[in-house]
Amino acid sequence: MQITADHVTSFLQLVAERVKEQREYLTRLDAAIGDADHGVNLDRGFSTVMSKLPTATDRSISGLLKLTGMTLISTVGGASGPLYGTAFLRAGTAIGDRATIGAEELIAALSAALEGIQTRGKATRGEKTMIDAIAPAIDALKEQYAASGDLLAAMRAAVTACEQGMIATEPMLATKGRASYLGERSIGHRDPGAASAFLMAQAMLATLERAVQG
Amino acid sequence: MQITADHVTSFLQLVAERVKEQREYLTRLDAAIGDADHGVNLDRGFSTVMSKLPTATDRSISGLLKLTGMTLISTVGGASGPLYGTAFLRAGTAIGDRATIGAEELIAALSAALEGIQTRGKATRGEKTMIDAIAPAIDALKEQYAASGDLLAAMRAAVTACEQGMIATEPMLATKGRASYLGERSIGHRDPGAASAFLMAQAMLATLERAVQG
Amino acid sequence: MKKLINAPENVVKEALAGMAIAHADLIDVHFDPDYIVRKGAPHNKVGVISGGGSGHEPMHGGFVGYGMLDAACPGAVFTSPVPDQMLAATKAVNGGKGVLHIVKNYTGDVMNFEMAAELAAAEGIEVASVVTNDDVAVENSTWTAGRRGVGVTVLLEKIVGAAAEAGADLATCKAIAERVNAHGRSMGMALTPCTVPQAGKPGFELAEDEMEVGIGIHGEPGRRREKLAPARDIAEMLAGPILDDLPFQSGDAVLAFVNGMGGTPLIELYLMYNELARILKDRNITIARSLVGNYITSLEMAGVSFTLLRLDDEMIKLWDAPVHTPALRWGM
Amino acid sequence: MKKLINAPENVVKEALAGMAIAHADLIDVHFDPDYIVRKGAPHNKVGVISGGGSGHEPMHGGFVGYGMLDAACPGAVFTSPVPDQMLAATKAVNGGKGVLHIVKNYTGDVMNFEMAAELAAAEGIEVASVVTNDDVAVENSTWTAGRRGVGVTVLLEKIVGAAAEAGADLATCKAIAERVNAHGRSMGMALTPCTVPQAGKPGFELAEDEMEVGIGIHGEPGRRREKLAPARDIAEMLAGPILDDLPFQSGDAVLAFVNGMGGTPLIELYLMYNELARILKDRNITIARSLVGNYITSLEMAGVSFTLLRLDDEMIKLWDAPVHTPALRWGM
Ligand SMILES: Nc1ncnc2c1ncn2[C@@H]1O[C@H](COP(=O)(O)OP(=O)(O)O)[C@@H](O)[C@H]1O
Ligand SMILES: Nc1ncnc2c1ncn2[C@@H]1O[C@H](COP(=O)(O)OP(=O)(O)O)[C@@H](O)[C@H]1O
Ligand SMILES: [Mg+2]
Ligand SMILES: [Mg+2]
Ligand SMILES: [Mg+2]
Ligand SMILES: [Mg+2]
Repeated sequence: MQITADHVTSFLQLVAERVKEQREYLTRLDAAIGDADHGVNLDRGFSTVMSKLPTATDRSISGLLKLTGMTLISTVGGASGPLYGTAFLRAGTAIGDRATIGAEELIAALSAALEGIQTRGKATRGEKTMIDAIAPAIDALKEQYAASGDLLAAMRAAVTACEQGMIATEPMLATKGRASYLGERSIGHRDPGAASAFLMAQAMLATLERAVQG
Repeated sequence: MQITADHVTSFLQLVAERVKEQREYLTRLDAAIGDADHGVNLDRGFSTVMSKLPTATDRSISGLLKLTGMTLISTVGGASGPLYGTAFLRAGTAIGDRATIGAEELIAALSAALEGIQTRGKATRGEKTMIDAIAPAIDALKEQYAASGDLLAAMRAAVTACEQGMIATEPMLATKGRASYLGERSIGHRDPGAASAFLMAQAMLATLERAVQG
Repeated sequence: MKKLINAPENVVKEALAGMAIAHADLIDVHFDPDYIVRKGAPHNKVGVISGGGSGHEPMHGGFVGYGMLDAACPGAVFTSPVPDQMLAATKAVNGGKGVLHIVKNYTGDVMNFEMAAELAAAEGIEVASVVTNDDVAVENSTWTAGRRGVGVTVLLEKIVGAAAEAGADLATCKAIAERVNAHGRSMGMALTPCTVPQAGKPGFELAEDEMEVGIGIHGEPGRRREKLAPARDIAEMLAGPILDDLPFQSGDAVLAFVNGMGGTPLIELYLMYNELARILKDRNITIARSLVGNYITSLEMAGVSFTLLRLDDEMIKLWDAPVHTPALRWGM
Repeated sequence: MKKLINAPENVVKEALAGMAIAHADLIDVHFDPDYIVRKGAPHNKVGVISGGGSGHEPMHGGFVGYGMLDAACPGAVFTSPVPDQMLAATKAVNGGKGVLHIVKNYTGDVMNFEMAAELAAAEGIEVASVVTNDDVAVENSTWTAGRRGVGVTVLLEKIVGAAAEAGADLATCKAIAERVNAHGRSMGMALTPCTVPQAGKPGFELAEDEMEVGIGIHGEPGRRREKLAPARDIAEMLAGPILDDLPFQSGDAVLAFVNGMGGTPLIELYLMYNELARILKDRNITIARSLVGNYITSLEMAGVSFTLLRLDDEMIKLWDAPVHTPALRWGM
């Protein structure tokens, strides 16, 4: 299957909806080990993305992703704004002027996104951040796709890995971001950024599933 | 019977004890329609009186009462400090240099005390203040003493009238003091100054009873 | 009760000790009787003193210094100070030109200041008094204790302090003080109660969706309890009675004072100021000067009061004059 | 949630609107992107800007004016501002001598300021940055996000602002800023949590007899939860780690800054200052300057932080230099 700009739009809409739904949940997670704004931050960002989509001039995949990245950077603030913003920008850049993309390009774009997050935030795995959900997901995606050649199946594996990665942040001691200030007290809480990353992974899978069915 | 300076000392000790015991009660009454300090104010005042008594140079009845009045004025503050302070000063002045006093002098001293409160605070009966407990008590004392010539019996009647006067402040609308700011909302609450006045009346009766027994 | 204190009965003295060290360049603190006095007192001018219960910080002690108060007498928390304090302060600041007592209209304050004034007069010191009573929440009638003195007190202390600093005599200072009091009105509300340290329990209880409207500054309940409302409605509730009472009129120039009750963050005070500015604009009243912050407080109470003072040119000049105190400072 | 607000999502903008009217003589407020800029910008000097989440008022907007900041960028409550704001503010204050960014060490703030600095540099503006990280509650290690920037930020903005006002060049301003940061240490505690308006619920829950020690300024829990203690013990808990860390030594002269978290009344802050002064005296450390009040806050949180800055002569001179902002003013 080929992923089109319409699929990307659907994905963004789904993320915006899910972020709005999960706003309190994400904020509550952030209250426990951060400053109680993660859900509110992302909701502000993706709501603005939604308001900008209808009048976007560059409606290519890369155009939409870059618009999303720029908008997140300009409206989210905090740590997650530059991180997710950079991720979308890098993904857009990786895709370039392709009108549609296949599995390989999708995997490359997601890898570029993760690299962007790592460059910007200077965190590695195991520091109790969104990276602990995103990195295993991309690993699983690559492996499963290499093994099966089935993108949908690979994405399902990725979402499972993402969820496991998110859950695995709970016993971790935070050493990056705001949660690191809590030291030992950060242990036992789920990282909010890992939770929002999982939510985006789920949205990506749902979009692919619909695309395959529809 | 004759009242001596030792009786006055016992009375002051009893008041100081009862005020300390009833500190929270008086303060709670004041919290409802005032500023939550009446019990604390009086306790500060009478504790200081207690600390000064042992070294008082003028140990006459009037000397002790004036020392109490001056100490209350200098340590209580608020509305009750000048009012009770003036009351004790006036009582002391009324008694003059008598070494002991009888019923008539006691009644005259208490009347002078009430007059002092009225001159200083410019309140009359029915305004929901300590006057509503003190004035009926002195009326009853005078009447019963005139009728029976029995000071102890008259003081019992005075305490009963004082209690009724205190209770009668509950339905009143305050028009003097801090409670007056509450307007209609002052209705339904007992006046803290009336309650402290009742406590002093009880202490006076208890002192007399002990004096008669002892 | 959650407070940064050692023992409830020592709060006032320990805070005074802290003030004395923090502002050693401006003030001296005298203990037993307690009063805060301007460095170098007495000065060759009318002495201006005030006082009242503690718990309203920075009022009054934070207003002692050049161009404002010469001394302040802090009572126990929410309890008027005793005459000994005002007498000692009056003597300390008397430079031979007399002393003005600024008294907020509360029975206790009025009586204690009266007694002090009598004692000072007996010692040959000329004393004049002004009683502030600007709280429109309370009915002003000969049958009541009258209106409470609240926010206007702060403005009056600054304006009269400047007049005294400039050499005005006692009668003039008193006249200016009375003019300020006559042209100022206030009203306040509370979102939360406060706890007198020695009482240990809040003065009242409020549900999550309730507020008290028409409060004073002693942690007492207000004139009425209402459902919590948006800032714009609260602003109307406070500004309406103030504007109608004087009444303030189209074309008036005012000093707009938005005061926090102690536990209200500045972000909310500026938001309330924005609402007040809108209301004044609608009525064509000009804000010529403003003051936003926690200046006359009730311990940790969350809430706000509005004060409007109708200004004339002399008041503006005196307001703008240099002042250097712990809590208000400009022009030097 | 009890707040004087209209809608949670409009709190920041409405408070900014109020500030703009209340301080129209000092500042202009620009919306979308939001920033507060000193009247008459750009000036012929190094521009000094800062920014951070809202909810810390008066920081940073209250420090815009003569002798301190040229602009401040307020983010959403407790959320770092976005690069658009810092870029616009940088352009607005650039008088050709470069712009200093004062950044508190939080991942979000650092990243957003970094992006803005890159963008400004791309437009040919010389930008230097200083990151404050004075919070001794947090371990400073290459394996962590490092220490948080807290109270020292206020002192640094005043001192560097004075240097820029006096004509210091960008490199000198940056060097002074780094020296101030290197010589300052802070630690804070909370008696109560605070509620982010859009979250609607407090950041943590505390029992009546508990406190959080080692908090930051974002309503987050601290390093540890402890039983409520008397003021003197709390003062030791905060001052001890500060004094040992630099370390401050016998004979040092310091600026002692006792800061309220927003909901703490001044009476408690002076009482805490008294405790701090006692501790410093015992260690033979001289308080050469002090600051007591709510300057870097966490909404309505009750609590206190101590900041000590080891002073040298130049810092004292710059601290004493005239400043005229909404929240700090002297010498003019
Ligand atoms: N250096 C970093 N690298 C990667 N992710 C990070 C880093 N710092 C923080 N995060 C992520 O950002 C999330 C917090 O985002 P958010 O609450 O929006 O910002 P802030 O922490 O500034 O309030 C954390 O849960 C974590 O997943
Ligand atoms: N004008 C007055 N005349 C007589 N009693 C008064 C007057 N004003 C107040 N009181 C009495 O004083 C009591 C309050 O005393 P207290 O709480 O110590 O002082 P404050 O009201 O200044 O806080 C009231 O309950 C009332 O009985
Ligand atoms: Mg957060
Ligand atoms: Mg009282
Ligand atoms: Mg009182
Ligand atoms: Mg944040």
